[in-house]
Amino acid sequence: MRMLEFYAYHSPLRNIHPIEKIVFALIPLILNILFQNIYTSLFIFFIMVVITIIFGKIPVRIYWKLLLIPVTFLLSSVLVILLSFTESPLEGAIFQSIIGPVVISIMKESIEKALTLFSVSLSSISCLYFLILTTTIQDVLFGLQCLKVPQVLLDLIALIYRFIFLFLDSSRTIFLAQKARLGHGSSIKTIKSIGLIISALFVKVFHEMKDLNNAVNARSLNGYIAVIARTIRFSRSRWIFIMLISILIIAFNFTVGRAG
Amino acid sequence: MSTTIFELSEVYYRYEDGTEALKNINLRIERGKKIALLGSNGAGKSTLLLHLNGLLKPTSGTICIDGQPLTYSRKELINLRRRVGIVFQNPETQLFNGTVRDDICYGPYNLKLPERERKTLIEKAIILTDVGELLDKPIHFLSGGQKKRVSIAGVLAMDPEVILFDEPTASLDIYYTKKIRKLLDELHRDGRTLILSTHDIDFAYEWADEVIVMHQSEVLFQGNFSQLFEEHKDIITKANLETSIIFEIAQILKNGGVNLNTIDYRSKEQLLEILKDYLLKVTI
Amino acid sequence: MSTTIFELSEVYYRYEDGTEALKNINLRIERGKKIALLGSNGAGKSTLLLHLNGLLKPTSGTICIDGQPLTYSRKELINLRRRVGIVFQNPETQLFNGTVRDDICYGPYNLKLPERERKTLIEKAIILTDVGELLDKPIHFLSGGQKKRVSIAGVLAMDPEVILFDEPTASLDIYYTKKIRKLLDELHRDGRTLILSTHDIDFAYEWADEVIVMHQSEVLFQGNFSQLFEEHKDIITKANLETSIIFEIAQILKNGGVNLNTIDYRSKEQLLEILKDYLLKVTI
Amino acid sequence: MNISFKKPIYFLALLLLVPKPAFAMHIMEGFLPAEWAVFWWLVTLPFLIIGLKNISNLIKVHSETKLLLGLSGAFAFVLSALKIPSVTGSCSHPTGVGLGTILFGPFVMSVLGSIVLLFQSLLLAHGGLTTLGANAFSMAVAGPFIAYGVFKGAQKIGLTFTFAVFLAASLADLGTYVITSIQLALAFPSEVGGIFASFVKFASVFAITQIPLAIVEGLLSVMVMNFLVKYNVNELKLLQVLNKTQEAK
Repeated sequence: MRMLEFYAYHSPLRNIHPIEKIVFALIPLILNILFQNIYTSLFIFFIMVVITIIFGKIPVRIYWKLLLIPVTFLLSSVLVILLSFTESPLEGAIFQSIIGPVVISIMKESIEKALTLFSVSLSSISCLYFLILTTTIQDVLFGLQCLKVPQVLLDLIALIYRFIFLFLDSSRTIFLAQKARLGHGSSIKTIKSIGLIISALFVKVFHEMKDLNNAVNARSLNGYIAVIARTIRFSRSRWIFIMLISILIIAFNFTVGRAG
Repeated sequence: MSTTIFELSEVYYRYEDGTEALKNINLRIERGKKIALLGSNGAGKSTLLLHLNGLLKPTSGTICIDGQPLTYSRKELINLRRRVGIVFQNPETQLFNGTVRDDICYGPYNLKLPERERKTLIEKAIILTDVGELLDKPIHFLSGGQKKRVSIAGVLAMDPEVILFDEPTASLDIYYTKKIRKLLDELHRDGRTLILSTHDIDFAYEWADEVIVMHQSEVLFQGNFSQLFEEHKDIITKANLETSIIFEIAQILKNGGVNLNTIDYRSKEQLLEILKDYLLKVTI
Repeated sequence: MSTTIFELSEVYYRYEDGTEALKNINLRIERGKKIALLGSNGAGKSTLLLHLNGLLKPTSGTICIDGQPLTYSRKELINLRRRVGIVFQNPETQLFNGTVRDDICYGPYNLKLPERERKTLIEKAIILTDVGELLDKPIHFLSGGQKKRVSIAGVLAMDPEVILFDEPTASLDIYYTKKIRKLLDELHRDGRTLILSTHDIDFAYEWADEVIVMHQSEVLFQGNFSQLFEEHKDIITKANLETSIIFEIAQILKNGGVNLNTIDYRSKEQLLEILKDYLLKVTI
Repeated sequence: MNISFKKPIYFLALLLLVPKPAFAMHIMEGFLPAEWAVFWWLVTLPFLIIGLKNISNLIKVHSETKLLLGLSGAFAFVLSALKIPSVTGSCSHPTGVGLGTILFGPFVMSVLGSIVLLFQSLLLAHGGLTTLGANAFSMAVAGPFIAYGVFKGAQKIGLTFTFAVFLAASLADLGTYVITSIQLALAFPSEVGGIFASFVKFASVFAITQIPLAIVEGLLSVMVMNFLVKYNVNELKLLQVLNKTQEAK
């Protein structure tokens, strides 16, 4: 988690306007799930990976590791779609196997569907990774502010973001303190100890609230309102680049993609 | 303008559950002073500080600022919180806005200062606290000492004439403690009034012009350190304090007949130097 | 049994993101010593302590306890954590059970000791830390100093022979700091090995038999204070430390020709007494 | 053993081993076809809008409520990042939905839950942006309302507080996973047997980890609630005030 953030904060693309990056991630992402085309997806994947790695300066090894994380979920879900379970053999199955009363089969249509799904998903993830690895949460927040998201929502997102780390740190130290006193030997002990961590964190919510309230009021009078003091400008050339890439993807889809 | 900035008379503060956090506080605080607030944990130091910028309102009694009793109207509070900044003990909760820059800008933006003034103030705060390199970092990337400096920057950016510090050097290492001390000196040179609570008696003795001792919600003493250490040993015992070793050395030297008139009583380095010279002289 | 309890050789520890928290640590720690661990925030002190009771495992290098290299098997870890207790800096995170009693009992219950032994240990811990009156109070009703003592009681209740303290007196007032110091002396008198990280050089100098200096993930020095202060001024500068004022006074007295052979170099009170007498003598 | 027998065992083994429960709760980026992604966004939005309105009203009364909710949201996120051991030997995390709903009420929880999901996708790459609508519906809308309904219902028919908490938390967890399976089944009906067959497939894959997990989450929530009731009455009172104003709205 901190690793993703670390790359975002040190990204050479960090000072590009977040709206531009959000749009640059979202357009291919949306085209991707709209077209549902293996070739188009692979094309988008290629563009995103290249841009993230080369312009975003993400080490290939790290990117590869990140890709492997969702692949496990993806594989299991794709397998579920691939396999059909019936009581009697199916016609037109290209693979069939019987375990006890159940017939497991793979249909030709399923293979295509599964392959498409796999590539569309993986390619969508590359779009998400572009955004995550080049844009900090604080900049996403700045983007949301530009998009006129309600202030309450912005405030909540900002507060939650700020205090996630405080709570993560305390849960980590409590966990260590419990381990030091042998609180995580068996499953039951662990569950009990985790219950204690959760309770302690909840108590912390109220403890911190008192201090936070004072701190906020010492510097304002209307309660907390997120201040995002970032100044980034839009760039026309980048918008043209985004448009070109989008057109390229669409063109690819209706030529190479369809032909394939 | 008078030199008295705060005047508290018969201030009481009771929590909702009935415990008294301040009892009959009478204080007069002069402009431009460096004041140390001493006392055990739970003696009421933080509660007192929270009263000085209107975050808490006395249950009874009055607080005057520049001779005017506080009425706690909105306008007055905006003004008060701009004039009196507070640096809390725990920077974790004091820093509540995303990045260092966002946090420093929080006060000036919320107080709706005109843009040019805002910019100048923010820049000045950044330079004074030397946090220029941290500006784009999120708060949770910072070390404890860095957090402390950023939290001071956030207060300075509002250009307060009084700054209250709640244990500014607690759990800081020697390096950052020295940095904070230097910063305190600079802030005072700019003409600010500083009030600081601490458990570090040696530091308080070296730094402060005046000392306030609190114990069990009451103020036991207001005055200067030599009065406290020489004439009020009972208060030191009662409030669970100690005498500063620096003062003790100075006393011993003085009683031993060393002439200390020309030097700074409060400088550890100077005293040790004098002691060294003196001993060499007498033994030769 | 050998007198060496821990031996670390070429211990490295790297966080997942690649930053090195410990670099080539080589240490030998003797049984029954009082050891002060000095260094700036972020120097690696806490990480080192977490290695000594197996909460962190070195990325490379070995840690031997009683001459046996740790293999981090489950059984070994249980045994190790019973023998080596750790008191964390922030009692907030160390105390996670409902009441004081529940919290003190957490370790012994997890250890599955026979009931009689458990009871004896818990009672002993309660008496030593003097928390008998607090037993039925919920944790969040306690003051900071009380919390600290309870967190020590929770560790003591497992009867460890080594106790690691991460800045035990940080943000405590003078009253509780004195109480903790007294408790440390009692724990040592029972034959325990104590390792303590702190920023308070005067306290470390008065208290410790041995000092370990860390800086930027490395150990710069292990030895006694007079070696450190006399012969390794470069290390003190490099690690952003200071010389203890108590040591400085002793040095000045010695260089001034005062005979210090018969007294305790490390006692502030005694040194000031001697200084006083000496000055009176030479001036008369 | 002949070949036709070996392969299915291989596949079953894969099914057993592959699902990483940490992801089982959330549908990943790009997994839903466009029409379903939009559909779930549309279904979820009204709840979020009502939730936000509720929150705005609460804040008007007490401005510090915003801080409380911000801290609570961070609490909820960390809750969902805690690893707990599950029977299959792998680690999983609680959803915190049941506990959160009992503490903060269903509408507030739907907003907090959605923000938590946003952070999970941006900080951990769990779930995704196009699938955020669907994930928010299962975890931040359906879950809290199941928890709320079960909790109130159980108390009405006279079950003990402990049991009500247990049922609410474990059913909310279970419900979240059932809804996720339905969402996947709707988007990917089986070649044979259609939506229902597909649902059975998805549900049974995730059941292996989710059923024990739901029980663990129920137990955890009971522990925590009992702890809080015992030691933190004042804080809970403060929250109850929060809940009441919300119901009155």
